[in-house]
Amino acid sequence: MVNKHMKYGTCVNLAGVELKNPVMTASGTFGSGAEYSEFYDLSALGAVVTKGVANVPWPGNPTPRIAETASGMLNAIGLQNPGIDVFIERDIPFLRQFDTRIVVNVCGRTISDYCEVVERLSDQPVDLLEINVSCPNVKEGGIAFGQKPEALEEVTRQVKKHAKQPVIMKLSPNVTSIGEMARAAEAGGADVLSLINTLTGMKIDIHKRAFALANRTGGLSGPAIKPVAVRMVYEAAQAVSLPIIGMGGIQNGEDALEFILAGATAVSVGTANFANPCSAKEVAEGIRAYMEQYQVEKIQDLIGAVGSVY
Amino acid sequence: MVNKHMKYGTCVNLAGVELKNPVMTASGTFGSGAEYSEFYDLSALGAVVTKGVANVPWPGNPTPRIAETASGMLNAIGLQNPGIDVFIERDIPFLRQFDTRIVVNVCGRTISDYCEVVERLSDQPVDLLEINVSCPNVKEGGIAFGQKPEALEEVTRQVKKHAKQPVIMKLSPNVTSIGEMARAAEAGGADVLSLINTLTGMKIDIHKRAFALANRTGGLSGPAIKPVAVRMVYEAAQAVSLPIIGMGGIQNGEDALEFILAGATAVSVGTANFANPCSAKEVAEGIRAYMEQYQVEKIQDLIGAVGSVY
Amino acid sequence: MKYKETAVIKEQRELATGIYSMWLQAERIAGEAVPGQFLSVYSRDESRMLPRPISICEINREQGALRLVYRIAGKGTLEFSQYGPGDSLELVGPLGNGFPLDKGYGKVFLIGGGIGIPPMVELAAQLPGEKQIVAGYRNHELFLKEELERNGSVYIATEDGSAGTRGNVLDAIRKNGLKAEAIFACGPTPMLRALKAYAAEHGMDCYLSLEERMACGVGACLGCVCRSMDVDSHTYVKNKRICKDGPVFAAEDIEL
Amino acid sequence: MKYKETAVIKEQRELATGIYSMWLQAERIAGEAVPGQFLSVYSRDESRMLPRPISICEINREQGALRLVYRIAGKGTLEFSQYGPGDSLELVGPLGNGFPLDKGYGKVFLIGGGIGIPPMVELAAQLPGEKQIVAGYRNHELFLKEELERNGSVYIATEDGSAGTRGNVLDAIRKNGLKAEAIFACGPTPMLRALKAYAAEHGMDCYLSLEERMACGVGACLGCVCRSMDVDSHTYVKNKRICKDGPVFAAEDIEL
Ligand SMILES: Cc1cc2nc3c(=O)[nH]c(=O)nc-3n(C[C@H](O)[C@H](O)[C@H](O)COP(=O)(O)OP(=O)(O)OC[C@H]3O[C@@H](n4cnc5c(N)ncnc54)[C@H](O)[C@@H]3O)c2cc1C
Ligand SMILES: Cc1cc2nc3c(=O)[nH]c(=O)nc-3n(C[C@H](O)[C@H](O)[C@H](O)COP(=O)(O)OP(=O)(O)OC[C@H]3O[C@@H](n4cnc5c(N)ncnc54)[C@H](O)[C@@H]3O)c2cc1C
Ligand SMILES: Cc1cc2nc3c(=O)[nH]c(=O)nc-3n(C[C@H](O)[C@H](O)[C@H](O)COP(=O)(O)O)c2cc1C
Ligand SMILES: Cc1cc2nc3c(=O)[nH]c(=O)nc-3n(C[C@H](O)[C@H](O)[C@H](O)COP(=O)(O)O)c2cc1C
Ligand code: FES
Ligand code: FES
Repeated sequence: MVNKHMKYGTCVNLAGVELKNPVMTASGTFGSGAEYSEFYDLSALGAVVTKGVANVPWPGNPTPRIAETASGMLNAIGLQNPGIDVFIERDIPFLRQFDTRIVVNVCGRTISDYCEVVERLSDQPVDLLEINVSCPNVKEGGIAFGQKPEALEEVTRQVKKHAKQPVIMKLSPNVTSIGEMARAAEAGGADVLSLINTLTGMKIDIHKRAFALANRTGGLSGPAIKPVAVRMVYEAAQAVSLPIIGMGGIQNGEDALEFILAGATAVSVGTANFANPCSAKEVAEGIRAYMEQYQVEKIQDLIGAVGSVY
Repeated sequence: MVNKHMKYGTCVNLAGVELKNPVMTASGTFGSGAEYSEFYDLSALGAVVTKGVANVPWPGNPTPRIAETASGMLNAIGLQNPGIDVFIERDIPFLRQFDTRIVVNVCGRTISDYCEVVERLSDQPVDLLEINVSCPNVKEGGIAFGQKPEALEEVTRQVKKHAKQPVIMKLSPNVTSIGEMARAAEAGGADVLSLINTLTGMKIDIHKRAFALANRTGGLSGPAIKPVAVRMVYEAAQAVSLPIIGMGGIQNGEDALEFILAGATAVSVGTANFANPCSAKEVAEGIRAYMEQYQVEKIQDLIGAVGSVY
Repeated sequence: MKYKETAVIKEQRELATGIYSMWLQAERIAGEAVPGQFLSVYSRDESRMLPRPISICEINREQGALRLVYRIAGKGTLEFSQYGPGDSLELVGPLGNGFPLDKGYGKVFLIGGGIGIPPMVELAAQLPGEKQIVAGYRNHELFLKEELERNGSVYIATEDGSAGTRGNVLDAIRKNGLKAEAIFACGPTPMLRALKAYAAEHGMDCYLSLEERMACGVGACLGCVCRSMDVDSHTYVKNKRICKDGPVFAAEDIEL
Repeated sequence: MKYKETAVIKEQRELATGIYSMWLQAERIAGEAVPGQFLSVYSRDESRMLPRPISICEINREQGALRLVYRIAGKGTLEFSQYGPGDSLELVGPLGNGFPLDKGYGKVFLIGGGIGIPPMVELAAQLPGEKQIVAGYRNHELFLKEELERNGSVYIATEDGSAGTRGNVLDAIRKNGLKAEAIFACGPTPMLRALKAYAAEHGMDCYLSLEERMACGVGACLGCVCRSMDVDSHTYVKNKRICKDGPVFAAEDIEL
């Protein structure tokens, strides 16, 4: 039986926005929720994070866009998206049907692209904005802003000027020092950080002697990258005092708890959705089961609670 | 039947040193060969690369030093090694019994540590020196030199001054731009590059709420990191004209061929030795089988031969 | 509806070299599947996360069973081939749109090339009209030929000439002087491309089942798109999702 | 010699809740193994690369067979438990040094705690002298008790008091007033630590089998070291490799 404490113990707060539980979906792996709502009620989730949306439609990269790798995958979708107009008209109303928070992931080629989307969303019933400055699959914009501290600070500052909702800056793991990047985003005024986006990778088809992806490189995600992601979440949490959304290879409640113990306030489930369409819901259930097993009254007691026993 | 061409087709040349085939062992995963020589004749390999050796013995890190992760592992050995004296007395004579090249991996805390070891090796029957400026598991030295282009260039230049054998600089993947690092090593006078060393990672034991490794962080290796490694080898090969030794997750001939097609002249087998003590030998056999299947007369025809078919 | 279902293998056997047939007990999926749809089949090996898309070959709705016929193409399908009766597999399906069954054609071609043959079995069973089934094989191992003969007249082409017409499916059509109002096809891209041209030339309707690397299989990741003539329903950029808007498309609607 | 060998499972059964016994056909390894050595057992699931070190419980040299008894501790051992007769497993072994058999003690303690009990079975069979075997269990599920009784007098301790002495192995020794010249033990670190202290106090020789996370299992990676009193043969820094220099150490030679 779930007692009263347990019932309320999974709430977390991201820059003033309360989530019923810390489980979100990772941008780009969950569309705007429609496809997975055929498998379960999205109200089971703390938040749905949408696929990146730009000011205008983007067609994305040529195919093949997907390749499997050991305990992971590469993708080079290239941020195909319908643009903010269709998004506002179709995807936001769809998501409002559910009792879950709405986080819109924003992509752009220039700072003004980001600001334009953010402004268009200002009067929309959206809870949080996630700024993707870390997509390795598009030439301009994307990762360029996510690999230089000064550029990251600047884009954060500009976006913050135009944003009505709290801003999550999504960091790239393809950097020498994640702590430095986290501090840059904090200096620019970010409300929340999310990490990690994908690691840039490549696969070669040795029989065709050709790149497995048309785009040559793609973003590596899935359990393969989890150790890198947990380390970066830990380092970011040591570097800044902002709440952090941790992701990278989360498949079950145990994986999520590693991130929470490392310092994440919330977590996102990405590639695991492809391996099991009910993953995100099961991650939330797994966290609850752990809390019951160890009699953890509130999840806050676990955030950053890793210690040394050696 | 192996024809004459096939017989000689696997030779590769690293800065004037000819290897009978492109397969080497990755430093730290193969000791100095003694343990694996119980499973097969080391003469089957192009070269044996030893565990990192310093000027004096290092005790390494406390245990646990090892943790398994999805399709990979974390290690935080911390460069335990007997120091150059024991090494010269014991390990080099052992390796000379085999018809294979000897590559000594050198570690240090300061530039003068590196130079001291390199000098001690100058009159030794060693074919190549590999300078590890990318170990994530020791506080000073190690990775510090491997994450800043200026520091890397400087350590390379100093080591080159003292080295009698050709110098391989081993690069860290924990950087924003591997191309920039490759160019820095080239500018410092490196003869060969090897990459990748491990990605810094972390695992948390959620039941103990403690770091799985006593050192907190460790180096991620194994098939999980292969896509990152292939991408970095490709980028380094585009950035410089030095020969490259590729590694990261190689388990079989097919994996090795991805690296060769991406631009590697030779490859190293690391973590796979733990999953199968005969791995390195089987990688060499797998490369030969591929060359026969596709009638490749010499392996040089495959180096960097990846193209686009889309 | 799409279901995530744990299916139990009822029968598994090798039909031809490297080609396996598997009957699965999967009530919910079998209850709704239509010809031309496919399933996401999951590896048990945890190093392989992505589903393998496999077309439905036969549906036995009464018994709640489905038949898959697949070729060993890599480690995932190799793994599947090692399971036997009583073993279970995770499935998601039925996925995609399937072939149109209600166009009222009098005489049609059902064309399968290689591992594109399996979906033609259930299609032949359910599609009304006179069916001329043209199957292109590599050699004399004519897997599923008997099943195809149950619901139409079967014409064979083999690459090595060891059975039927030597050559490809179009060679078999020409050699046998066959005619039809429409084409329903599945097979390798070069074959589909040739059929698209053939259909255009002869003023025929043409429905093709396409393939692309997939991740989600349900339309969420935008991994499996093909270029389309019309704007797509997701992004409005003429990028249809093969897993969701397909895998079957009218030939004139897509670039090949 | 160490061998890489594909072993075939001859028998697998659950001895107690979550504790499995497996007989493996592995001629070459069985031909050379001695009590206290262990094997590297490999997962077939490719996401798990590292071997699972498992002690040898029994050796049947004539039949070329080995017995392993293991507890389901995680995904690797769970996987092993799902295999049955005829399935195969990749092994490397025999590994490590084993217990010393030639010290000529008249009367010894063989002490196993929990999943440290299995190696005591073969040790009891091969070690000369009078053997008092003390086995510490969690509860009344006294797995391997009969096998132990074949070669010595067995004393039981259980944590919950459901059989033998309530408490740990030292409680059982004290309660039964047992005495011996030497200790041979395997079990959880707190137990080994207590035995080391007990042996020192009573002037007994003491041999302990240690555990640590392993990668190579053969002495190459330096992953599994323990702090030792003497310099080690590899690095000369007092870091002995449990997989190679152990797993059995004289208690006074190592820090615990
Ligand atoms: C809609 C659809 C229906 C299909 N129906 C059938 C069928 O009925 N019978 C059959 O034998 N095959 C079918 N295929 C092809 C089948 O999906 C692949 O052969 C299979 O995924 C290969 O997996 P593997 O692990 O054996 O090979 P690997 O090459 O090891 O697979 C690696 C990755 O590539 C993907 N992949 C490999 N080949 C293909 C391919 N041709 N198309 C799409 N993804 C691929 C895999 O799904 C996996 O993610 C179909 C493909 C699609 C898209
Ligand atoms: C020399 C030696 C002998 C052993 N003999 C036995 C035996 O006879 N019977 C038995 O049941 N167990 C024995 N163990 C413990 C056994 O190796 C672990 O329980 C097992 O590896 C757990 O694997 P897993 O995949 O089920 O667990 P997981 O926790 O999923 O394993 C993850 C990783 O941690 C390692 N690991 C986990 N627990 C241990 C542990 N206690 N010691 C070392 N590595 C560990 C695994 O090998 C693997 O690399 C022995 C350990 C050692 C070192
Ligand atoms: C197919 C795919 C598409 C993605 N698209 C986006 C995107 O549009 N915006 C973004 O910020 N991240 C995107 N990502 C990155 C994920 O949100 C996430 O950061 C990453 O995949 C790591 O988490 P995972 O291992 O759980 O998938 C995408 C990832 C995948 C696999
Ligand atoms: C246990 C272990 C110890 C290592 N020790 C060293 C070392 O001493 N020096 C070094 O340059 N690299 C060291 N490495 C890194 C490897 O040489 C290699 O760069 C890395 O593991 C990637 O290859 P892999 O995935 O094939 O293991 C070590 C790796 C492992 C797993
Ligand atoms: S596979 Fe994800 S959209 Fe088709
Ligand atoms: S496990 Fe590698 S040295 Fe012991």
